[in-house]
Amino acid sequence: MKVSVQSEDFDLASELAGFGQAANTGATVTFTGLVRDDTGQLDYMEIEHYPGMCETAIAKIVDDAATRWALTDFLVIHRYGKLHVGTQIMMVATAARHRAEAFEAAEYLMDYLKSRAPFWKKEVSKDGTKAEWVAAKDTDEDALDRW
Amino acid sequence: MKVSVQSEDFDLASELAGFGQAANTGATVTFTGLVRDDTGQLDYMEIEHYPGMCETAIAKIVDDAATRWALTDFLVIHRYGKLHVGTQIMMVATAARHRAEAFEAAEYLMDYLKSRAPFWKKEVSKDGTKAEWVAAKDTDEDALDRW
Amino acid sequence: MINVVYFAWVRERIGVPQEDIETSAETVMELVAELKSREERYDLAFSDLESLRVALDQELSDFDAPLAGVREVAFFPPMTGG
Amino acid sequence: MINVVYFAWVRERIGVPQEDIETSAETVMELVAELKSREERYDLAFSDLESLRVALDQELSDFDAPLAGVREVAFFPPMTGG
Repeated sequence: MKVSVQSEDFDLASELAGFGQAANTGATVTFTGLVRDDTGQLDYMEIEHYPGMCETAIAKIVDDAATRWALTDFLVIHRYGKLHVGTQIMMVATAARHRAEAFEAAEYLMDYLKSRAPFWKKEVSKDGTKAEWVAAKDTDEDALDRW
Repeated sequence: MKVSVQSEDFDLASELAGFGQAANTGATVTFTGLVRDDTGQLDYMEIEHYPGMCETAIAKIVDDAATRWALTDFLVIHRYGKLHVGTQIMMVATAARHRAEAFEAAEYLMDYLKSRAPFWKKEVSKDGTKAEWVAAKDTDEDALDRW
Repeated sequence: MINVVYFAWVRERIGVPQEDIETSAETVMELVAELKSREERYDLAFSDLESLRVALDQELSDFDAPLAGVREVAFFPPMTGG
Repeated sequence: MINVVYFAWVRERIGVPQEDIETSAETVMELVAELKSREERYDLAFSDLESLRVALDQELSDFDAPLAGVREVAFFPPMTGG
């Protein structure tokens, strides 16, 4: 039952040590988001965040998910700061009795973290000529409608 | 790109070392299935499997998923034999460019492994009086219709 | 000669994990009928075909499928992996 | 006196991450109008309210919301977490 907003990297293995150990846990799902580079031009991503609001916004999202799917455990870590290609941006983990619950809760967390947690991504290119804020996608906003 | 049918336990962390490292990977999803005990009566689960057919059936399922979602990496491990409460039964991991692809592919793998990979579960109670084959659920068969 | 293998409760009801069967059955259904007529344990195992699945040479098939060229027939309940 | 904070390109356009504003605005919209009338950089930052979000005391709100009792107003583009 952990939520963390941090600049440091995290280790999936250590984070999952002891995760979802209750006897009524039948399924755990993890999601890890990484800095992706499709073009070979990206140097790093700068993630800005709203300290304080991040924590309360994520706590609310997590509470909603835990109630809706009777999670036996959950974990959310989101980083901020300068993140190079291939590094981890964030992770969520969910534990539940059945697979559908664990999957749905993880997707719900991701959909809401994407559009309702105060983080903003800026992409900086290798030659330093481009530094652009990533625009929110309509599809990300639409994704919330399914819940 | 690994598929393994084995009796030994596995370590999520070691299995994921080096997983999804391609620069165009933006999302990885893992699912772990565990022996669950809701009533406190379960001693262990015995998983029977069809050697040979397991491997070919899983290879086909994985091929279908990798094509359908352009996965940048995947992993399937399924155990057989005597598995006590709380132990890991199986895991899948998927890596893709976007989160929706990684989630969908992992759920697809799970739905098909559930109903199309030749494994059978028997639950043995603590007092030894009950040993029952787990019945396939209609909902598991129905789950395939969404794909 | 065909190798017939059984899994889960089908194996338990028939009492052996596999056996070589001398048969002239042309389809899975004919093989099932032949086995059922042999002994009660087969009749019991094959009493409800709806709850059975069949694989021919390790690939899922159905009861109408021909047996020509098939070396291994497997009978088992619906799978419960994952 | 109200603390106004800015994030992402809103912060860049306005040029400061936060500032204390002396205002008698009763709603977010009135505060926005007041800021826009002050200097061009505000006018630029608030030119398209459709592409802006507002939080009052660290909770998402909307432009019609009253400012009574609010200590911190934040303006930022749609979030891109995850």
